[in-house]
Amino acid sequence: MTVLFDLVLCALMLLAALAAIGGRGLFRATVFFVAYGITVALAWVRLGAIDVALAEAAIGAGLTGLLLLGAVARLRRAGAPEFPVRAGLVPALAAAGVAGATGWVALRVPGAGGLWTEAGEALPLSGVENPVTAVLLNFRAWDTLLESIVLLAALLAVWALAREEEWEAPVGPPLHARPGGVLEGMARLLPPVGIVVGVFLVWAGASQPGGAFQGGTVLAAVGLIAALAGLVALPRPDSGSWRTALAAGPAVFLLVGASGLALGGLLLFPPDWAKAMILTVEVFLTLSIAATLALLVLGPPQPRRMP
Amino acid sequence: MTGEVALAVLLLGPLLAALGCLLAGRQGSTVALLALIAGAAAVVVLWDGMLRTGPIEVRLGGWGAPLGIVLRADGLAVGFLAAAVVVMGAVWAVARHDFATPRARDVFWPSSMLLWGALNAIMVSRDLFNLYVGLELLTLTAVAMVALGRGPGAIEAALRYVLYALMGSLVYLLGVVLVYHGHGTLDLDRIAAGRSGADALALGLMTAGLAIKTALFPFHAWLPPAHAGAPSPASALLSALVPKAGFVMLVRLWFEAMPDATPPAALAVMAALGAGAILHGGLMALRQERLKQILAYSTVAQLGYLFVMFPLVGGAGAGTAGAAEAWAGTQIGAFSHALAKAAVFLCAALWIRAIGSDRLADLAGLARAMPLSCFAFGMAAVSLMGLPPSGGFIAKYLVMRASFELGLPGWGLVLAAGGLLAAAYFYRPLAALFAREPPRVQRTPRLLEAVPLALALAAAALGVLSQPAYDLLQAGAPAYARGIGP
Amino acid sequence: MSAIALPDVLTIVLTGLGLLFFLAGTVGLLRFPDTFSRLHALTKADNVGLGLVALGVALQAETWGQLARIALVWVLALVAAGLVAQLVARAALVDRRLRG
Amino acid sequence: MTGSVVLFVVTASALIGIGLWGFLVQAHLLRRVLAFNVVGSGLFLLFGALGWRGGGVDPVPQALVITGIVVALAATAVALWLVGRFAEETGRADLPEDRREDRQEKSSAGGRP
Repeated sequence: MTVLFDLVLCALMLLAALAAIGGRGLFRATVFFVAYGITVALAWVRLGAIDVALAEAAIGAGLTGLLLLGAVARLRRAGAPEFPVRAGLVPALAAAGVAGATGWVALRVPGAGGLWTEAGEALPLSGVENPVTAVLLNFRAWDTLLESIVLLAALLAVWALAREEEWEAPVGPPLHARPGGVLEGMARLLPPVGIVVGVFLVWAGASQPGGAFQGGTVLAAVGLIAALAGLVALPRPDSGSWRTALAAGPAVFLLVGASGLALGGLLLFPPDWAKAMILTVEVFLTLSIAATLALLVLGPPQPRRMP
Repeated sequence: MTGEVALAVLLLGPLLAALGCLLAGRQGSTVALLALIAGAAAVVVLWDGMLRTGPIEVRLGGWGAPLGIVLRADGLAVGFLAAAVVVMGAVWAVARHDFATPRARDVFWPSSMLLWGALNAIMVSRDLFNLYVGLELLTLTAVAMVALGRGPGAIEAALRYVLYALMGSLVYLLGVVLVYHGHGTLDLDRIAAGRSGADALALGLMTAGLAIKTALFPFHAWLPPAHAGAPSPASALLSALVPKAGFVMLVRLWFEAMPDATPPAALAVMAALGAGAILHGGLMALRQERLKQILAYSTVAQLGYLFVMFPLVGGAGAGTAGAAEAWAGTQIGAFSHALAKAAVFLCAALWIRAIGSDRLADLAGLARAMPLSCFAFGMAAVSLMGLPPSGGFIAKYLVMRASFELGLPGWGLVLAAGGLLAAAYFYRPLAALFAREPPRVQRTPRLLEAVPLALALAAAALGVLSQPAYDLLQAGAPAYARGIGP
Repeated sequence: MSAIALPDVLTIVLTGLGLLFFLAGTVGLLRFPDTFSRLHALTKADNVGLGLVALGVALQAETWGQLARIALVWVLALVAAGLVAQLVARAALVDRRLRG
Repeated sequence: MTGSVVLFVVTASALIGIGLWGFLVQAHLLRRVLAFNVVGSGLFLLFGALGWRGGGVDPVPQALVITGIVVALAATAVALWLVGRFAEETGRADLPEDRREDRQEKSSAGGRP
């Protein structure tokens, strides 16, 4: 019975992907992409990887879809022409070749069983109960630290796109929310719920599915609603407080990692202090991730031209 | 223990400095200077520790492979860490005056520190996925620098760069997924210990992805506009350091992680692509009108040199003395290219600030007004051509001798042809610089001109004093690189 | 078939009904001529459909925590659907007035 | 491997193929970034499906996929803002080498990857 459900889900995924890539209009392609992202998140739920399903839905479908929608609007404002999908035999053969070879090798070669046992044995020493959080913030903390720096590097690349004279202007698109309108009502109602859900996700990350990235994304979404509704002043790239928020997470992670040197090893979390150190890092990391993701969506400072 | 502290300074230092630069704003360059001084000291400590006790290995978080990430500073890594610090220091000296506007300053200094940190992380990492995240950080900082360029094509160059880089990293990641499926681990040494049916496809995918990131011919289309479009000090970083990360990863994958998955035909294909890069880059450089475009295509060609060693080190020649020579020669060539290419791009930076353009016609007779930087350009060009006395010459000599010893003279001739082409495309700028007419030029402080000169002299010194570099490379080099049988 | 427990029967019936409403909403989306009637169909049918499905799933919930979460999902979906429908309608109005 | 995991492995490979085809053949830059994301999510799904055992997925691939999703978002954001800025400056949404009318008179030496 469940294989039937998976069959339908996989068919939905493939159809949504084809529609997203081959779709006629750009807006239609983006909408299908978000739908595709949701079906992939469902596939992760079917595989039993709830943490990844949360991340895929929040970041893969949600934020990426938001960025795509923003880009479609900007392209339309810039008057860039849309043109139909082009067919091509050679690229099709190349793509089919890579995909076919990958699928064939993945199915034919017996798996080496992965790191289930090692992760299981080391979990009690990691200071958290959720194995995924243990891998992210203890066993492979160096990856996660570099990843939070990658977000900052991406933001710097996006800010580099601002024109020289716009550097003092606030980031984000020109706002046209009616004061006291529906969007402002929404911006007053949703943030409290969003903050509770976001903080819960981060706190639960230690023992159940959740974590800094999933929680940070929810908080970023809440911040965006408040900013687009005009409740929160749009930040400027040179504002000290926002830069501190951006740098706080990676900085704390670096300092905690460096403190490990005194305890006998780089990025070492001794078992009895591990939970406290990981939670401290996670709190600041969530703050920075939320700020960086929101600013990534708002984009470089843009001139205040009226719509 | 001091080795681990030095490694920590080199890995966490640049990242902390980047955050410092972001918060410091105007004092960004001073924060960067402090990080560079600490980094230089750490490299000296590592170099010394390396020679005495061999490679320094750090098991992050105490976990070790396969669960945790292992870092190892071997000869190759320390060599590139040293080259990176020297190039970063030189770029700092020249760029201090360049990025005056708040936008340029607040993006360049944090990005340059992140680029340096990412490069250090890639050179010492022994974990495939950690290498992926490091490579992605390196790429995004490089794209930020290209986007800083004020020229008309800067945005288009940055966009093409990001598109190529996106697909390159995904194709690499697909290879990593297959390796994890087959071996159950991501650590290079544990992968070398095991065998898996997926190795051939995985190595092919990872190589294709890294070839795009290293701009190996025919995937080089993004490099020339990006390196010509970026601000000159940034171009020095991009050309001298960024492609080397992809190259080092390829070397580790082909010769340390999966030596058995590399048939002689595949090795020959890599060298053939390298030869293609040398010829295509050289010929295209001959047809460019602007100095930075010539230098960018020169990078495409010089990257080709690095891949000629593949059939000599792997395949039939594996484990012989000739293979060790080819390997050591190529790495010394990579170090000297980093120094020399940074020198010529910094010269370009000084000239563009002095006369406002890098067109060959406008450079006429510049040597009379700025003799020091023109001499530095000449010295660096000598190294890039591979003429004595320079690191480039030693590298070419070692690899050519190895190719003759191993009975594959064809690749040696390719290097010779590359040297001739380099001489050809460097002749026109040199002729313009040392032409007769005196140009009108704004005073550039002599001290600034000494910076590229120092780099060019370092590249030349690498030729004369190549023994320390050779010893460094041998200390902690894997078996294939020491002429000991696999 | 062995006797299915009452809550399971109710769950199947409720989710089935809910899907019917979703189907009606989708048909409305495809068939109706202009934006406003489509919005009308979507918000009405889909919200009732979601309510029924939520009720059906709520019967399977073991702990109060799960029940609260299902209720939260339903309330949030209702609020979001209502507000977004308002915004889309306003945008359509502005768009129509601009295009005359 | 039970049936449904084989199904996910096959679907993931197909998604990689669809995305790669979309990236190589499309000229419109936004569609190419979208295709990049399809390849990314397909690749991560393959990573998770191959790590499936008993009731769940091996925690290490899960953590790596979460890291990969965030890195892919960072790269996508940079790419999309570059596309927007490129369109504002040139009024076009495709790179010069991909434009249909340019391809006729220029024999595409070297070709695209």
